[in-house]
Order: sequence, then structure tokens, then C-alpha cells
Amino acid sequence: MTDQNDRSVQDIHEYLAEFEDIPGTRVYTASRARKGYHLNQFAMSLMKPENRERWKAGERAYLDEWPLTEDQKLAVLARDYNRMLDLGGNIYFLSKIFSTDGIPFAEACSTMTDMTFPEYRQMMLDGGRSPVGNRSIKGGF
Amino acid sequence: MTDQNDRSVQDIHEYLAEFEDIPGTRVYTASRARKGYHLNQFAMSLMKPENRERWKAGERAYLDEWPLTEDQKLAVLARDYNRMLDLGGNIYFLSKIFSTDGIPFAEACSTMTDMTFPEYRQMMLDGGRSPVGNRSIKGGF
Amino acid sequence: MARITAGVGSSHVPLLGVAVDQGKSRDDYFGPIFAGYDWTRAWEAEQKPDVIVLVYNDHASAFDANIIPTFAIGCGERYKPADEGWGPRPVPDVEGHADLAWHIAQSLILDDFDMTIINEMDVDHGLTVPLSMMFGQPDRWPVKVIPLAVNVVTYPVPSGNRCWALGEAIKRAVESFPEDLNVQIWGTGGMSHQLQGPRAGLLNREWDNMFMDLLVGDSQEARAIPHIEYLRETGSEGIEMVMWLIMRGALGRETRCLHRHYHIPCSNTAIGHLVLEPVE
Amino acid sequence: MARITAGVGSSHVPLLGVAVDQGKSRDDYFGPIFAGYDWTRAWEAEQKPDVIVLVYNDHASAFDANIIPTFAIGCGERYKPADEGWGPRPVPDVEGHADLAWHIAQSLILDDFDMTIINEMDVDHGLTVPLSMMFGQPDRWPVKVIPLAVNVVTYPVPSGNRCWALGEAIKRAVESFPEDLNVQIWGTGGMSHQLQGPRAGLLNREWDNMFMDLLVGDSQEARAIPHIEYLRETGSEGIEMVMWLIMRGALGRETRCLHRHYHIPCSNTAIGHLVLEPVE
Ligand SMILES: [Fe+3]
Ligand SMILES: [Fe+3]
Repeated sequence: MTDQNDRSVQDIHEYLAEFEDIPGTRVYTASRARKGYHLNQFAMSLMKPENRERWKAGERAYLDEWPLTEDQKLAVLARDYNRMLDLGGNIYFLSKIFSTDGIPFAEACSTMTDMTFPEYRQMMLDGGRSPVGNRSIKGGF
Repeated sequence: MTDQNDRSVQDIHEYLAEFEDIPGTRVYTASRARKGYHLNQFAMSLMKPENRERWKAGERAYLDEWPLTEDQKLAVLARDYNRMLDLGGNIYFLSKIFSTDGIPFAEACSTMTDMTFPEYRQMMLDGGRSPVGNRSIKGGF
Repeated sequence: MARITAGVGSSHVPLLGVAVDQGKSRDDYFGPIFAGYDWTRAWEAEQKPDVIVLVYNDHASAFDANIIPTFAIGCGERYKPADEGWGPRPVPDVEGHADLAWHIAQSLILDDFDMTIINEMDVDHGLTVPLSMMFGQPDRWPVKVIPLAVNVVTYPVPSGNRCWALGEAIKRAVESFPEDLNVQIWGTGGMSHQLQGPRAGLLNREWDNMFMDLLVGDSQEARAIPHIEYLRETGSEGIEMVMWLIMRGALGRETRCLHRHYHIPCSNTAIGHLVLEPVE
Repeated sequence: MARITAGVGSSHVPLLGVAVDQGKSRDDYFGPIFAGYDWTRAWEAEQKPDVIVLVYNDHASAFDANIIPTFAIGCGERYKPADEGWGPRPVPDVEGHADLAWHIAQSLILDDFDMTIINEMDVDHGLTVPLSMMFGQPDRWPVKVIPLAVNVVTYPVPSGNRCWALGEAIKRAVESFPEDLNVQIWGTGGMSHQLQGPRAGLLNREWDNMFMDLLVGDSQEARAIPHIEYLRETGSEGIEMVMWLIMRGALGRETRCLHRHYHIPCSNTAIGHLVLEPVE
């Protein structure tokens, strides 16, 4: 009953390789999840009000309680979200950081692009970023 | 690939009904799991040494911290394992209680049968309880 | 006998929850979005479903990075709104329907779906925002909810075909529940959006609408869409649309469209909303 | 390329761990049980597997009543022995093989198995007792382990057919891992035993041996054994034998028996042990 359509099992290597062909995008694969495990767990800890208080009282000291790499810590302190993504962060975990900062999701997103927040907001009001030319690095379509 | 053999999905009601036909056995079904949820969670709490200490210092007081029914509490205090099973306990959870008491699994099992522990042990040495006559209440086989 | 009487698809953007909670849902920005749900709010008030199987994803709220269930079904009595970093939403607790939830969970496992059963968890905007969109701001939600959380964050997420097949199995399970219950299934998330990286802000009106087209009628095409297509065409978070396929699969061979709404943008996201009924 | 070179079936009775830890494994009671593992200990020392996919069940140790995953795969770097109520066993930590584990987890999800991924957990006697039986008391386990925990406690547990199919999918996954690794798969639990109620102490030598017979050669019969048959014939905890089917499924079309051992009793349980290799 679970196989009503033809399905050929795809090789996991091909499956994952395709993801690297998307411009400006880090798909949250296992290898990123492993690299970012403690970074994401740190971010997750900010869901508790008492942790948010301690974090706000001293970011570096709070970070030092977690087994993050120095690169990860610096990226967090700098709120460099692209760098955090490169170091294994996932945006849903990282959102606990900018939520704690009181920054809206769209503003946080804009910091990962080459736009200012007002420019980004205007792009969204105008219909968002077009998929044209943004689908494939190799294909350029 | 997941359906190499014929498989006809069995109705869950028939599936569960068959379990009631096994003599001297409570299969740990969803309805038992729901009834026994807090009983099992209480038992599970005894995996932590600090909880075992508090439990040994005052069983009733420790039990009263948990949302168990009075029946469940009395069954625990009396170490009436058959009754605990009836009230939704599962033996793997309940094992934390007799482990904390320092009682071996086989001795705990014997208390659920009509035998003393030495009798039960002897039965096991002699090859265990025979399945003959113990497979089906209705069928008597 | 319990029956699945309708399916609802809807985006579940957190900002929509903020708009409701702060009374902004009729302002210039949010007005056009919420207007598209007016039909549904009136229709739900008439339909009075007993239970909703609410397919959503947890956004790093109930599940941390330690444990990643592909399909988790909530079999508990009630669920609290999660604190996602700015305090829990001021919405009522969500009441479960443990009898039906356990029945579905058991049936699905017999039917070779490898479910994870959860008794206690908090539920985040993925679940509470669609409730707000469909029911407004009641003191108590007028319906019981069975949360069905799908991993759409860590890859591989379940295939579209597997999601559709899960929907089919949910339909069989619901129909074997003896009590007379009016059950709806909701698929939430999407539509196109990307919340990360230099490509953030991608939207794709054309693809989103093609996807909604595919859910109406008797086409089975959508179950074969590969993950890479969602990612390329609809942004990294557009993959949430696979959850709509669970809803579609649970409606059987053919569907009729009762209501449809599409709006760009809400924050980073394209809003899509669809109300379907099964054609017997 | 990684390859599954052998499958091992074994009971995982906690008392066997106690016997090892307290140096009683050659006394009158335990001697005949451990003697049946001597062949395997020597064979393992020769085989030097790199990784074991160790199929077992958690006995209310890592997972409480709140969360019940049907199939959970450990993708972490290491696991500590659980405190099951009398302190953790004095055995080494278990080292994971995160690369292969994640590879298998990802492949299985692509292959429509709805896995739960776990990074951190303690492992109980279900996993550590078979390690002790096969490797004795080293300072460090000579092999890396991928824990695969199966729900065999709360019903419905996965069907025998689903377990066998999972084994088949694990074989495909391992064979698509590029590194040269000697991988074994172990199925643990069973054989006949009942730990609860007035029927406690049930053992069934005949059925257990029939079951072991079915795992040798090219028969597919065992995948169709219904749960009720395990329960009636082998006691309520005999259902653990479905985990042996995952091992068997991962060995392919046909197996050859290298070693076999059966002993009654160990505490409440019949001990069964089987070493199989795939026939190509
Ligand atoms: Fe979402
Ligand atoms: Fe066991």
C-alpha cells in the first residue's frame, strides 16, 4: 500500500550532490547538522527565559559554556548569519538568537543578502526575489 | 522495495482483540500505556540515584508527588506487580522499582505467578513453563 | 464511523500569529491576507469539525537537534503553545483527541509507517497560526487537534510520495474508528519562501499555483515531485509543501476545490490557502 | 565499499551482564551459556569487524513513556551505559560511527523508512550485554557500534515483514558507503520469555529452534509470522525476536550458518545464539 507509484530509490550521494547546485543556499544536510550540533543546541537554549537573561547579561560568558568552535562563537557574537550557516547552523535554531535580540525574521533574512532591510522589504513587496537565474549554479537558469 | 511480500493490512481492532485471548498475560497496548502513563513515568524516575534516595527515605511521600490514582499508589506500595500491570504498568518500567529494592528479575516475576520463588526457579531449571495449554483461553491449546 | 470530510492547506508564517495577537489583522499590510481566510472562518463555523489532524512541522521548538523524528504523532490530552524566544503566544492550550490519535498511531504502525509517538510536547507557530487563521481568537479552540509533526528541516525529509502514502493510510485509519466524528485534515507550511543565505526572499507565484492546481481533481502527479524541485523553485523552506501532500493523500482519489487564496508577500513568504473536499 | 559480512543473533538478558561483571561466567549456572559463545569470541577476534549495526531495544532506559520511536538510529559519537536502577554497568563507553550511521539514516529515509535520528542517548543491557558476550571484558570495545533501537514494548511493534524490509534497506545503504568497512549486523533479544503476569516463565524450545531454522538458507517464511504467534508461543517478551529479522533481512537472499547455540534457562529466558554469513 505504501508503493502505489513506481519509485526507484535514489542514491544518497546523487541526492545530496544536487543540493550544492542551488545558488546562495545551504541545504541543512546531515553533514551540516553534525558540524552545527552544539551551535544549534546553544541557540535552542535561548527558548528558556532564564537562559535569555543570562545570555543578555554576558554573551561571551554564556557562549563559553558551550562546546562551540571559536569560529562559531565569533560568528554568533557578530550576528553573522551566513557564517553561522556555513558553520552548521540551521535558521530555525538560529532564529532563537534574533528573536532574543527582538529582530523580526525578515530583517534577519535581509542581513544574509546584499540588501539593506528597507531594500529587502521593498523587494518582497514587489513580489519577492525571482527564481529566474536563481535555480541552478551550473545550469544558470 | 518495502513490499516484497504480499501484505494485507490487518484491522487494528482484530489485531488488539487477539491479545486478550492469551492466558495470564497483559499485552502492553495503547490503552494500557495511556492508563499507566504516570505510573510508568514514576517508575522511570528511579533510574536517577538522587530519586532512589528520596524514594527510599519515604515511599508514600515520593509517590504523592506523582499524579497516580490511589489504586496505583497502593499497588506500588504493596509491590503487587499483577495489579500494577492491570493499572497500566509495563514490566520494563516497573523493573526500576524492584531493581531499587535489590530484587532480581526472576524473583519479581515469581511474585506474579502462583509459585514461590524457589518453586519458580526450579520450574525454570526444569525447562520453563510449557506453552501447552497456555496459548489461548478460548482455544484451550 | 469517523470520516475525513475536508482538507485544508495553509501557510503558517509566525508573523500572522503576531498580527492576530496584536490586533493588526485588518491593517493595510495584513488585511488582504486575512480577507482570504474570511470564507474559511465562516465555513468552519458551519462545519463544526470534531477533530483536526493537523500536519505541521516543529521549528526547533519541541524537538531540539538531539532527536529528529521523521513522523511524530501527538497522542496526548493537551499541548501548550511553545516559547519560541519571545514568550508563548497568548492563545488557548490545544486539546488533543487521545482516543483517535492512538487509534491512528496504532493503525499506521500496523500499516508499515514507522511512527514516533509523543505524549507531551509544546506546539509552535506551525500548529497555532493555522488555528488562529481558521478560528480567530476564541477563549477555547472549538475543535480537538491531533498534531502530526513532520521533519522538513534536516535532510532527507520524507519524499512527496511517502507523504501522500501516509495521507492514504491516515484515511484508512480514520475510517476504521467506530465513533461518529467529523474529521478534517490540514496540511500546513509553505508556500515558496527561503529564510536563509544570499538567496533569501525567493518567491515563485507560478510554481506555487501550479502546485495548488495539482491538488485539485484526480491527478497524482504531485507525489512524484522531487525535493530538488521544491528547493530550486520555491526556496529552501518551500519544502514544507510536502506536508500538503499528506493532506491531499488523505482525501482519496479525487478532490473538489471549495476555496482558494494566494497572496504575496507575508514577511518572507508567499501565502497559499486551499480548502478541498473529497469527491466520493 | 562497505559490506555486511555477517549477522549475529543473540539474546540480551541483563543477568548475563551481571555474570560477566561479577566474574561468574564460568560457574555451574552460567558456564554452559557462555561456553556457547566461545566459538564466536574467537571468530570475532579473527574477523575484526570495523562497525556493528546493533539492533536492540531500549528497555525504558533512554526513552521514557513520553516518546516512543518505532525505529531510532544512533548517529552520535559515543554512548554511555545506562543506569537501569542499580548503577551503570562497569563497561567501556560505546563508540559510534557517525559517518556510517548518518549515511545509513539518510539512505533509509530516502528509501521510505520513517527513521528517528538520535544523537545523544545512554544504551542499556539490550546493547551492552551482546557486546560482553561477543568481546568479553576489554578496556575498550574493539569495534564501533551503530545503535538501532526498535520499539518492541508498546503495541503495535513493527511487523516482521517491516523489520525484514528494514534489514534489506540497511544492506543497500551499507553497500553504497564508499569507505572499505567490514560491517556486521546483530539482531538481539529473545528468545522465548515472559516477564509478567501469571504466565511468567514460559519457554518454548521447539518454537525457538524452528525460528532459528527459518533464518538459515533462503526461506522468507519468517517475515510473515504475525505478532500473535510470537506472543502465544514464546511469551510476551518473545516478540523481541522480530529484531533478528532485521539482521536476517540485511544478509540478502540466502544465508549459511556458521555457529548455533541454544540453552535453557538463563533467569526467565531461553538463550539463543546464531552466527550467519550471506551466501552470494
Ligand atoms: Fe514553517
Ligand atoms: Fe530485551
